Amino acid sequence: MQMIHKLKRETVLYLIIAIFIGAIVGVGTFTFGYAKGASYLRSDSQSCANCHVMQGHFDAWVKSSHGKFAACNDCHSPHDSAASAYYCKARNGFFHSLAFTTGNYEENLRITDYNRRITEQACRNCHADLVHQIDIRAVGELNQSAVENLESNSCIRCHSTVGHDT
Amino acid sequence: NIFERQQEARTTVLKVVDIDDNTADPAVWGRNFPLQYDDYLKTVDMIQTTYGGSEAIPRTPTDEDPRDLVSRSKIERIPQLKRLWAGYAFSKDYREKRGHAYMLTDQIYTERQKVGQPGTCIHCHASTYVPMKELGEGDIHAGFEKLNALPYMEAKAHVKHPVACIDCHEPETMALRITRPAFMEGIAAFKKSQGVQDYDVNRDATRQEMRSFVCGQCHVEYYFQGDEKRLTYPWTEGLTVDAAYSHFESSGFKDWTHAETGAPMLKAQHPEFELWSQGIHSRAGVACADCHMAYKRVGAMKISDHHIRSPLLNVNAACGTCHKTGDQELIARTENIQARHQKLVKIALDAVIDLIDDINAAKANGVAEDKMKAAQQWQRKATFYVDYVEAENSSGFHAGQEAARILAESIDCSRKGQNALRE
Amino acid sequence: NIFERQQEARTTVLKVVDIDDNTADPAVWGRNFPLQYDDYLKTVDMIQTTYGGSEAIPRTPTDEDPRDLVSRSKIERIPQLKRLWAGYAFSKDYREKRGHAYMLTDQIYTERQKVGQPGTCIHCHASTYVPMKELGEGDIHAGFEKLNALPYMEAKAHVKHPVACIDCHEPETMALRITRPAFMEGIAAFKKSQGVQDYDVNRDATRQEMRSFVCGQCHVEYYFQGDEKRLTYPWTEGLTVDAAYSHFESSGFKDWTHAETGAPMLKAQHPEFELWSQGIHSRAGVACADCHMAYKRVGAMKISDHHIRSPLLNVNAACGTCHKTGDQELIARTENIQARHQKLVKIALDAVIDLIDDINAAKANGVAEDKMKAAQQWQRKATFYVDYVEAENSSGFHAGQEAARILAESIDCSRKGQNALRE
Ligand code: HEC
Ligand code: HEC
Ligand code: HEC
Ligand code: HEC
Ligand code: HEC
Ligand code: HEC
Ligand code: HEC
Ligand code: HEC
Ligand code: HEC
Ligand code: HEC
Ligand code: HEC
Ligand code: HEC
Ligand code: HEC
Ligand code: HEC
Ligand SMILES: [Ca+2]
Ligand SMILES: [Ca+2]
Repeated sequence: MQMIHKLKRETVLYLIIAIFIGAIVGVGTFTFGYAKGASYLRSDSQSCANCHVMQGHFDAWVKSSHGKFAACNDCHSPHDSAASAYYCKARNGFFHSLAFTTGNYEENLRITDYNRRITEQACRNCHADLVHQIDIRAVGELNQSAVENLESNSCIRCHSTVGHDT
Repeated sequence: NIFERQQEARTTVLKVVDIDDNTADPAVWGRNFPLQYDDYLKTVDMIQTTYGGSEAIPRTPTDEDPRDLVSRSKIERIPQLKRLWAGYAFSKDYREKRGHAYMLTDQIYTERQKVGQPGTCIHCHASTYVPMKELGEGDIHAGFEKLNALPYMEAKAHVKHPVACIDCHEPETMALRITRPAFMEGIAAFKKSQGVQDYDVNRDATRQEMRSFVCGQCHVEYYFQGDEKRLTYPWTEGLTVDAAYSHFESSGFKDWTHAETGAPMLKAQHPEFELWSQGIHSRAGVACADCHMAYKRVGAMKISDHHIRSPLLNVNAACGTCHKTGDQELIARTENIQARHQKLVKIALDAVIDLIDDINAAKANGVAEDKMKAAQQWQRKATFYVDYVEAENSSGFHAGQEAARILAESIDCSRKGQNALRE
Repeated sequence: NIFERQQEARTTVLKVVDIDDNTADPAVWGRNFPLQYDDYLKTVDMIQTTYGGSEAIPRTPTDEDPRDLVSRSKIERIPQLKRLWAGYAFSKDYREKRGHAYMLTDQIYTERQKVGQPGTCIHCHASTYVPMKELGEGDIHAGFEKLNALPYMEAKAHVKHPVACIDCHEPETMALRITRPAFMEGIAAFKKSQGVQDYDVNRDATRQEMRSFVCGQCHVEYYFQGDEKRLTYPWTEGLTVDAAYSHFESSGFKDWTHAETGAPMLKAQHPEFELWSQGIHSRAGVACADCHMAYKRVGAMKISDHHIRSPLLNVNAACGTCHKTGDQELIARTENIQARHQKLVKIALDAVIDLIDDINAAKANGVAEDKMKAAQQWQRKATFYVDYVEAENSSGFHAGQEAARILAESIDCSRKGQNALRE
């Protein structure tokens, strides 16, 4: 984590290259991302498990309540615009590949704040109708931006295991 | 865009009636929010858990007290309490708390009223937002002062409902808000002790904090300060029992004088908010509403369960999303903490009683003034500490280790008090 | 390279050497299991955590004691302990524990050896499985008796290594097994108290239980029973402190006589296994090995980290599997529990010291025999209770509420003892 932050500051150049490479990989998964069907889910998510580091999450996801409904990227990539989806894929693709290659990551992975925010929004992307009543705010938060408001009611706080109980 | 969607979805709440900042009656709000209202009404239910909840005890209504159901008497069940509070109204009548529906009636008919209580009491036992606004001509703080100054029986004529929607919600957006002046002041004093100046709870609190703060308006230790009996939460030095005790020491405040020993006493009342704040759940960001108002699904909607009650009557929803062990095991874990706690409470209560006995004996046999003073001071502290966790309603669950620590210190004080008489 | 990594994961254990039930040397096992062996060797590391771990203190080696590094002295850091244990070897030398690599040396060179210790001591400070087998001609129980009967300095000639692979593993299958007679007997006695007859730990324990039992062979309160100084775990009535105390009371056992007060005393030693058994993690099925030997990734392989140490030096792996909060927050939560605990330990220790002072004064001034007896009995109990959690090495973490409860009872006993002298 700390290493990633350092990198973020120091190697903007790498990031730009990565966005380019990542985008190519990303377009593929994202374009198919709106197709339906369990077979798609499986193969799409399988591509994450190309890294054995992700195998545990993949196995847990298959068994999870969402294994039949949502692929990795339904929860782990933004839904608001194609641009941010590409950026996300490039960013994650770069950092995950880097970490994987160097082997420099912690035993138990932790979702980063950047990705947590994406996942938080992903829940609402599918469940907005169900949760609209509970998505109210405290008085003091009424004037803050929409994104901050959403985060103040964190779904993951209670439902951290819906995608995979690892 | 997610925000748009949210707005869109929000409009599906059918506005049947207009609600504004003067609509006190929850039934009116209930027409727009029937699901929440239905649950809200269920707080009349009385169900006992092993250590909490409440049991309905039938009684024959009298002219003086028309209630046909009351909760169990705690002073009968825990006889040490009568002597703990000798000379104070609590030794006459102190019962298990029960659902919000009863808050007004139970306050009106408790025998503690016989000593003549101030209007201040009403702050936590009724929907006071509109009454305060009216009395204060738009200013709830001014209204609060006026309500406090009335004798209870006059003050009560100004209120109608138990805590209602308007006491926790801003009617326009349904956002949570704080309506209680004593909490606004208390939490600002606490934040100041933490280095935060000019804290305005309705401006500065996060939504997740609000999900506990709305309860912290009432479920806290309090006292009546000064001659005007101003309702105050003793948080100037922090939220721990030590901070509260130290707050009282610095002003030399006392609630009453002990009838047997003559010690200047303090009464601790229901510090759920404070004890919770010292526990692991609070540290992990788990709010009162998370457990006591767990989400429930009703049809196509997910709502907060407004049937506020013991989470042990609703374990699956209240604990289950975070703890994947079965319901029975969760109850067992909780009761394990509570059983250990209650055993220790008994030891601490017995220790205070031993001290009271010894002071009485020393009085009878004669003892030096300074020894007596010292013993009384220990009695004051020991009682406040054990009362703090006894009056707290989770039987230690909200912060198990901290509660045991407080009891350990109470025991130390009681026994030191006994020694002080003999040194 | 992904392909290579995957291959590595599939590779089965390469059998380089044959290991049998007489192979004591861990270096030989290490040729088949180099990863585990490498980590095993790391228990020489000395790193301090806020409340645990150990700090390397340089010393000048002497002929008598060749160690050039020792851990901190606990009796210097916590001066109350010297008086707690007056007249007992522990008051001469008692240090922070450190890694397994040191267990044999630290036992040989502790000044507690000066009083002449029995061979029994070795049960927990060396690889004794093969030596016991040899001495007992194939029967470890017979060998255990023989080892016990020797004076320590003779017994130690029979052992070579600190706890080694063969003490925890069956060489054929690498399955965990129990090799310590005292634990076999102790756990059977405990199970009997729970209504389970003829419990044979190596036959009846589940794998998850074994992941704690192998540690429970040594990390337990013990005593030397009878004239033959038989190593015994006081579990006939249960695993709580109360059960242990009651066990000692029923036989009137004492470890030593207090040098200042003359009280018949009990020494509590490292009851990690017992305190853990009363905590929430044990209840949730979390074993010692889950935290102290967390799985680690080596290439594509997951192995148990045989660098047994404080989990706070390895939080991500040790706690992160179950707790998704960040590492810093997990350390903070733990230290929060430990800080509260240590504050209470101090109060309890001070209370015992007050009692010792009072008994001394009463002795000097003269006091009735029965009062003195009563006070000494309270001293015995108060000391055992506070020692129980002080000697326990997690600073309360293994069971926070229970540890605070034990301290509360210790305080109660100390203060009652003071009162007993004066009544
Ligand atoms: C190249 C191998 C590889 C692939 C392919 C891969 N991951 Fe990862 N992933 C990693 C590694 C290594 C880490 C640990 C990074 C760290 O902690 O520094 C990681 C961490 C993560 C994290 C937690 C850290 C964060 O950035 O929030 C998430 C979430 C994640 N991966 C999701 C995915 C998803 C979804 C996919 C498929 C679209 C995927 N990964 C594909 C190797 C990979
Ligand atoms: C791609 C769409 C999609 C996304 C993204 C998604 N869900 Fe779901 N979720 C579903 C569907 C479909 C179901 C099953 C049908 C139902 O109950 O509505 C479901 C079921 C659930 C359930 C009930 C089953 C259970 O596991 O208890 C929960 C809770 C839930 N989702 C929470 C979440 C949260 C929290 C997130 C974000 C971390 C999320 N969902 C993201 C589609 C999604
Ligand atoms: C239904 C939503 C959902 C789906 C589908 C999903 N995840 Fe996640 N994922 C989450 C949430 C929520 C978290 C954050 C958990 C936390 O912090 O407690 C997370 C966290 C992670 C992490 C960070 C480590 C951790 O366990 O917290 C990784 C890695 C990850 N996901 C990979 C994957 C992979 C790979 C897939 C597909 C096989 C996948 N996820 C599918 C919701 C999902
Ligand atoms: C993690 C869950 C949790 C949180 C958070 C929590 N409580 Fe509780 N609370 C409990 C449990 C469990 C009990 C014990 C109920 C019983 O014994 O039946 C309890 C008991 C109570 C009781 C007595 C209820 C009864 O029926 O006996 C009150 C009042 C209470 N809590 C108020 C609060 C307040 C106010 C807050 C926040 C400041 C809070 N609680 C936070 C779980 C929680
Ligand atoms: C206006 C003051 C007030 C507020 C605000 C308030 N309470 Fe209460 N609460 C009370 C009183 C008074 C009682 C006792 C009523 C009685 O015994 O007649 C009570 C009783 C309870 C009980 C016991 C119910 C039972 O069945 O035994 C619980 C649980 C509880 N409150 C939780 C909460 C929670 C959680 C919140 C916030 C969401 C909250 N309260 C907000 C004043 C309040
Ligand atoms: C700071 C808020 C607050 C104030 C002020 C307050 N109460 Fe309460 N009261 C509560 C809460 C919360 C409960 C429920 C928890 C409990 O019973 O411990 C309660 C419970 C009660 C009960 C039911 C249980 C019992 O004690 O028998 C009575 C009666 C009562 N209060 C009377 C009074 C009277 C009389 C006063 C004024 C002297 C008063 N209250 C002032 C918050 C308050
Ligand atoms: C404080 C805890 C908490 C938070 C925060 C939370 N939930 Fe839930 N959620 C629950 C509980 C409890 C249930 C089960 C309700 C029931 O059983 O009736 C639930 C149920 C659900 C369900 C399944 C409903 C069903 O039965 O099919 C979905 C979907 C869901 N939540 C999504 C979300 C989303 C999206 C968010 C964020 C906006 C969220 N939750 C935030 C506690 C929470
Ligand atoms: C003691 C405080 C309290 C009272 C009284 C109260 N509420 Fe709530 N209410 C809450 C809390 C806490 C939430 C959760 C808000 C959040 O998460 O920000 C809530 C949420 C809501 C919501 C949002 C949707 C949901 O269910 O989460 C509605 C609508 C609502 N309440 C209606 C009502 C109505 C109608 C009444 C009166 C009949 C009422 N409330 C009385 C505390 C209260
Ligand atoms: C929103 C999440 C959440 C909810 C709801 C919740 N808990 Fe917890 N609980 C936690 C967390 C976080 C911890 C701290 C340990 C950890 O990090 O897992 C914890 C710890 C505990 C512990 C161990 C700590 C102790 O005090 O010994 C118990 C027991 C427990 N919870 C019981 C309950 C019960 C019973 C309920 C329902 C009344 C409940 N919890 C509701 C999140 C939650
Ligand atoms: C849930 C995790 C967990 C479990 C299970 C657990 N421990 Fe610990 N243990 C800890 C923590 C945390 C500490 C405190 C370490 C510190 O203060 O640095 C600790 C401290 C210790 C210490 C002192 C270590 C040191 O370096 O100071 C010993 C010895 C110990 N535990 C043995 C055991 C034994 C034996 C068991 C099983 C009977 C056990 N533990 C179970 C987490 C655990
Ligand atoms: C044969 C006896 C024996 C067994 C079996 C044993 N220990 Fe130990 N352990 C010791 C002794 C003795 C020490 C202290 C060594 C010293 O201070 O020289 C110790 C020290 C420790 C320490 C302190 C390390 C430090 O760096 O401060 C930890 C942690 C520990 N043991 C955990 C465990 C765990 C976990 C297990 C089981 C997997 C276990 N032990 C099995 C005897 C044993
Ligand atoms: C039942 C197992 C057991 C027996 C028997 C045992 N020990 Fe230990 N010993 C341990 C464990 C576990 C530790 C590490 C934990 C600690 O130091 O608290 C330890 C630590 C030590 C240490 C290092 C810390 C200190 O106390 O200074 C010394 C020295 C020591 N033992 C000496 C002895 C001697 C001498 C005997 C015999 C009189 C003995 N031990 C008998 C298990 C045992
Ligand atoms: C103090 C006890 C102890 C000692 C000494 C010990 N181990 Fe282990 N070992 C364990 C435990 C506990 C496990 C986990 C077993 C399980 O989960 O069933 C384990 C597991 C293993 C495994 C299985 C794979 C794995 O890593 O989980 C191997 C191989 C192993 N140990 C080799 C060794 C070797 C070689 C030595 C000596 C250098 C050794 N062990 C010393 C306690 C010990
Ligand atoms: C194998 C799972 C597991 C591991 C490993 C684990 N825990 Fe826990 N922990 C739990 C469970 C289960 C609870 C009980 C609450 C619950 O059900 O979530 C808990 C509760 C806690 C609590 C609250 C209880 C208390 O004592 O206040 C803390 C703090 C905690 N853990 C810290 C740690 C730390 C620090 C470590 C690592 C040294 C650790 N845990 C390792 C599963 C685990
Ligand atoms: Ca008070
Ligand atoms: Ca002992």
